[in-house]
Amino acid sequence: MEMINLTIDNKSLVVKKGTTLLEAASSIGIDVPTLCHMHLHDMNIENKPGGCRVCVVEVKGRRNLAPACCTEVADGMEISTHSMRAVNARRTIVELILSDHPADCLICAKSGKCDLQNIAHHLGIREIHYQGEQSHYREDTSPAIIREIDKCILCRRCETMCNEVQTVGVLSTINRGFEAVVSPAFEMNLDHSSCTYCGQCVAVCPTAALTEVDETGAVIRALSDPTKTVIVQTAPAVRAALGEEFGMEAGSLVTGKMAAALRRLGFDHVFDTDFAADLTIMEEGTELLGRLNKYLAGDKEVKLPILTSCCPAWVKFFEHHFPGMKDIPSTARSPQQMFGAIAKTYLAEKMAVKREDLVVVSIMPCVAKKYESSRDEFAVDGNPDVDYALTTRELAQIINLANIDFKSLPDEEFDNPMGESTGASVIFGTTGGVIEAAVRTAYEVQTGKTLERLDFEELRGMEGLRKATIDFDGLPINIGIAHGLGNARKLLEEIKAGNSEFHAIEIMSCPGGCIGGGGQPYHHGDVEILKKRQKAIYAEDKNKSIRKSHENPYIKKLYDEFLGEPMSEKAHHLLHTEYFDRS
Amino acid sequence: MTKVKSLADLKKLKEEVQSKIKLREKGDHPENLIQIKVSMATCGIASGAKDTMNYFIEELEHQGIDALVTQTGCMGYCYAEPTIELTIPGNQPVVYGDVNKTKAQEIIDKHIKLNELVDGIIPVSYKTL
Amino acid sequence: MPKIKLAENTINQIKEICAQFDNQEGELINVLHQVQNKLGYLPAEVQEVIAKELKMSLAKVYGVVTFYSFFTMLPQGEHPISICMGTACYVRGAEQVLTEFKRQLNIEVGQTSPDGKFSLSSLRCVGACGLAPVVTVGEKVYGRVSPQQVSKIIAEYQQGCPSEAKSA
Amino acid sequence: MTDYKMHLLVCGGTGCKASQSEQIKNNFKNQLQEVGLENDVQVIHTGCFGFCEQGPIVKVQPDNTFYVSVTPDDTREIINEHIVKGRQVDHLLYTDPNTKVQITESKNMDFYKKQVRIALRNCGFINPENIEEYIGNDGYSALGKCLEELTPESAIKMIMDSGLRGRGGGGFPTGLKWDITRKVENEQKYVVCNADEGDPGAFMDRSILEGDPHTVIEAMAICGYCIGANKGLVYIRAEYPLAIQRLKTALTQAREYGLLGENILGSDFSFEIEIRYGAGAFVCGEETALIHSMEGKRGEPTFKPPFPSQEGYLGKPTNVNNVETFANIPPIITKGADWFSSIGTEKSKGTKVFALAGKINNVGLIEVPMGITLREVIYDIGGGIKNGKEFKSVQTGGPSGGCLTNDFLDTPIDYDNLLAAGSMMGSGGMIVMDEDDCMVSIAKFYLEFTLDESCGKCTPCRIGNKRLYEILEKITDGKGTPEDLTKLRMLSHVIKDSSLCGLGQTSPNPILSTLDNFMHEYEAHVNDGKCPAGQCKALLQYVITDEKCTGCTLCFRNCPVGAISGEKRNPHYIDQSLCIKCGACYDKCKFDAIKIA
Repeated sequence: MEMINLTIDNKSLVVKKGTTLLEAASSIGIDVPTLCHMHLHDMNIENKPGGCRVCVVEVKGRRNLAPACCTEVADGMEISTHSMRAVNARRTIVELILSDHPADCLICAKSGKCDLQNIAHHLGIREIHYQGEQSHYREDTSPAIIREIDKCILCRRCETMCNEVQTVGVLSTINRGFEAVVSPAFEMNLDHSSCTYCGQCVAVCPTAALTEVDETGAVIRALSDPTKTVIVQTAPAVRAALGEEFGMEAGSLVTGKMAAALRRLGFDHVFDTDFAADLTIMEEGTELLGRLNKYLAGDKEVKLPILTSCCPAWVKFFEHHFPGMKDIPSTARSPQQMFGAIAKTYLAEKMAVKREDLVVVSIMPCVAKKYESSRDEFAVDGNPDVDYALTTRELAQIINLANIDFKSLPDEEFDNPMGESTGASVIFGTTGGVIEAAVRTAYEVQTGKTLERLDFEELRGMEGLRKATIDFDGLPINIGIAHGLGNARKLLEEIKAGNSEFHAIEIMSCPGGCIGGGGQPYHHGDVEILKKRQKAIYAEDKNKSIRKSHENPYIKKLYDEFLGEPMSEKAHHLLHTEYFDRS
Repeated sequence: MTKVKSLADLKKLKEEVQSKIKLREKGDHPENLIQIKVSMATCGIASGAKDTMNYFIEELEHQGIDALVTQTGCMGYCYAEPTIELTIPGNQPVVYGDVNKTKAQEIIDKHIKLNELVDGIIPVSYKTL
Repeated sequence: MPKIKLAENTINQIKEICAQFDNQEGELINVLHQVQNKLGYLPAEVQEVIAKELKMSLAKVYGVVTFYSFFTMLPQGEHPISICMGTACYVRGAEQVLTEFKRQLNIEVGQTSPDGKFSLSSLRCVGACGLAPVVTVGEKVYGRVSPQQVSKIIAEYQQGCPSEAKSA
Repeated sequence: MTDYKMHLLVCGGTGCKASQSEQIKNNFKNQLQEVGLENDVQVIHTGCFGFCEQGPIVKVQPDNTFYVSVTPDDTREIINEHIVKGRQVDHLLYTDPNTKVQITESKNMDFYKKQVRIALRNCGFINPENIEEYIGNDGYSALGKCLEELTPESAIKMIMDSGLRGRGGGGFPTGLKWDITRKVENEQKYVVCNADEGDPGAFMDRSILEGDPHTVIEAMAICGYCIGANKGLVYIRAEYPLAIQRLKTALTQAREYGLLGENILGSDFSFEIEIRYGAGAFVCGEETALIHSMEGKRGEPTFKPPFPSQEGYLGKPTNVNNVETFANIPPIITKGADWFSSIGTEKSKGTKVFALAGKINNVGLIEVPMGITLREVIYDIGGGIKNGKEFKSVQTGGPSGGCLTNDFLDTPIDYDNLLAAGSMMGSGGMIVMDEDDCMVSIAKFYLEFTLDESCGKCTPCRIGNKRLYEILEKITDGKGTPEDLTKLRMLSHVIKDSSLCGLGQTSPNPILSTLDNFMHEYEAHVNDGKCPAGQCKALLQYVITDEKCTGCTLCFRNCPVGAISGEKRNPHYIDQSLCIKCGACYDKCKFDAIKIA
């Protein structure tokens, strides 16, 4: 490997050829501010248009300033990241961005978390010398995402996520010059487009041009309505990230504090989506084995591989792009919707609360869950199974609002019956987790034997596409895993072409799975945060006494008292769904 | 059209087609060429100036002599049409009268090739156009 | 997504053009040129067909259409009027000529008159700088145009239309 | 083959075509037939003669007579008088505006005297739609020489030694560019010809493609041979229908003659050329943007490196040159590097084509040796300023260039001198301005262009230029402050220093050069509320001269805002606070009593 000598801010260093000035500077502790650049290492996700020009530095002997994010090191380079010339340009550039940006920071959804605000603060900008016309566009509100593109700074991160990573292709830069902005075709609303609401655009937007629909107000209203019984469910990935919103280290597990906070917020019962995840395994696992055994018995009609269906963005994705294959994914509803359906029937009955008086709130790492809960098929007579789906960030917001000192809360337990869960359900929060949970149950059901080893390392990791073969006591089961819709697309194309080798495939829309969901605390491009969350999820699994879904006692009880068998008629009615051609 | 298959082919083709534009090249740089101006006003044409001109063009071409044959207006020697004005580079122009094909042949053979004057010169006090 | 409401044979024409370019995404600009040539403009529905045929994102098609000034999503007037705003024309008074056209037709650049007769655009250098300022109506070029001549030019096209001035 | 005795060359460039040169050509053909001379006289549509001011041009050969401003009505006279009777048609000859002498031959005209035509050598000389005329004038012999006598390395060395630099703007050494691309190893490489001329006032590339398309084809093939590419692409503006058509014809002919395609001239070199269309985006003159556009994408530039020579079209090594650069290649190969480098200055060799326009007598396309002075170009070739006005400035380099003053008139023109003077060569637009041009408005004009053409990708260009434009607008509206002048300069420097591509990096040049050279005009706007050139409407004042005013009330009756008052038969008065500067009074006054102050 060729090595390069250079100096940055008078410090000498030696780095590998091909290193960018940004990386080189960072390696000696010099953080050049960036705005458009985003690099999720190890995930093959990079946005490097070199467009914002915030990271310009002075290279001795060059006519122009050089963008640190794009410029590669060269031997003998002398770099100054804070010469008068570089700082002046950087400040002017940020002033220019601010001159075309609404100055409503105090009441902005991104206040305090905005990359632009941070940079302006970092550079000490106190005056905008160049004022002029600001661009104005129509605001667009969809079931999950709000586009306020007056705040778009054309960093193109969302465009990269929507196109290169997710291959959804709803967003593109349109127009040119001062009018250029990122938008769907014909500036149509997102809900007219094929947007999956995966929320990855929201996750990476440096400003408030893209944010989730805020439902905190509605939840607070419900909580203060004495006629309502308000219950809450929390998705697995939330507990591994919520702490970050309160300044805790990434990867801090805050399951107990979260339960405590929810109780203090006034929820009547604090339940866990993990319970519904165990239920999902029962249904989806049974469906998998059913299809598999039919296939092994020589049934040519049966469709394999079976695909997971927990992820609402993924569901909408294949409804738009692969409508011909809508009979391949499992018909099992997502855990959120299973929870809602059981809560508003079994639980409501148990608690003797009328359906319309029961409010189900879910806390999700996801913005697509907002859309999912609004789908017509998940409502009875207009009353939705899940009333409100808040993101992790929104939960933190109302915890703050309620003057709760999150960090000093004691650990508390979930309520029963829908708060009990297994290690298998916890790992739903990361890529590979759903299929690992399914394997733990399916193996034992299929073979009748007890698994000796519960940690399927071969299914874990961060690579976008993974595969493994699990030995079901002599029967090799081929498993595929994709996270990120672009990777999912590849597997779907294979299936479409008829050369898929898999029996079962897990798909999650967000890079990393739900831990990297669009509703999670902003990672600001730091992939280490995602890795720490993933580690926390597996730690939680390890700590659980029960680690297989079918061993969850409350799940057994649910089937005994209410559902009968997995895939029973009642289960089918409440826990399964159908898909629609949206092309 | 047959394809040009080598540089030699191309050179051959060039020779063949050069005449298409030679006229223009000559026109652009007449200083170094033998110039023959044929008086082609009405009286000239009536006396066969056109044939004379054609004869010069064809014969010079045939003999491979690079010359510029142009027409000009009446030179004022209507009694002696067809008249031509011949300029050999470096020499004063000479005007001949009554130039028919035979005369033309003689002018080419003697004056142009050997630089010997031929009978039939019209003495003029020449002034540049 | 809005359903496509183009005439069947228009759709087929577009598909044919796409097929000529092997439905290659990289040929998008060529396809757009040909389709606009045929239809005169590129309305949303047309872009939808193209996106489908080339198997690419509709937003990307729209992104390309809105990037290049040659492409238009609005139908052109029967007589498209373009005023050259190249530098040579500008310094010889093209702006005043443009203003006069705007005033007389009562439309802005990029618009078409309500009767569909005229549309107005400005363009950069047709290369007839010797004739500056230059105005083109359809394929006819008018050189050394003064604001005073504007009404005469418009009048030429208002009663019937001179045969040579018919736009392509 | 018919041996024609005479050739009638009719200019078929866009300018002359706009003035009915097609009709002139057809008239000649028909009328020659009527007099039975169709086999003696050949009518040829050529490319641009360059002297657009005097178009349409008709040249008679071998008589070398140059007729100007010919109309379709003149054709019969030319045939009857010149062709049949051998008499020049005097009133169609060019008259020197200074000496008032009629001139027959183009080489005796000031416009042509100082020109050296290399890139334009065939424009106005051959029929661009006939490959044999090109071959007859030495065409494809450079390609032949390369294939049979030169290795790619030695051919590149010739280009390097010639000192040829890119004619599209930046002036990068062409031979070096080829050599870099040659050295990148790849099975597939591309040669791209940038014919997306976007500079609003330059049209040399179009003229070359219209007048001599084969030279571009030949040069691209030579480039392909040198760098190891077998595929060429011409990226051409869709707004150039005539150039496209001529190029297509030329490509077909070159294929028919085996000068494109497999095993050219019996060698193992094969080369094909395809046409790609631009769609109206100036930024696509930048090579990375151009490549994205050819790939069917938005024409946004990307950061270099990687350079196109490393990763270009479809990710393959790609050599991009513009039309004029290519047009210089064949003569260099045939006549040698020494011949070429003997023309021009130390660091800028050869010639440059300029589109001379604006307030000048002889508008047109000229090719001059590097090192000629602006004075020679403007006063000798250009014939001086129109209508006897005062020269104020000359703008070179289009929207990337700057405005130069009197002080620079004797500076020899080359890449480095223009750069040092605060302008640049650019693609070769040269616009002359006189005393009536407001330099602030000129700067604003260019900024408006840049604003329109910015792709929007990078902040400084997208927002910075918008702010610059707004400040200029403020100044021309009479609302500028001295502080604005400082802001203009500071922001301009940041935009130059930090923009992503050449468009942004040069966009403030018109402002900076006018600030440097015409500060007094800015100051007059800002400090005195005056536009010295009288162009900025908001700063005009219509004033009635009492002595001349007869009190006819015509102005009073025509003022749309009631700003004029006065008694009948007594001098009237304009209330400046009400006046909207529409000029209605000025137009109506029959006594020349209203003055613009």
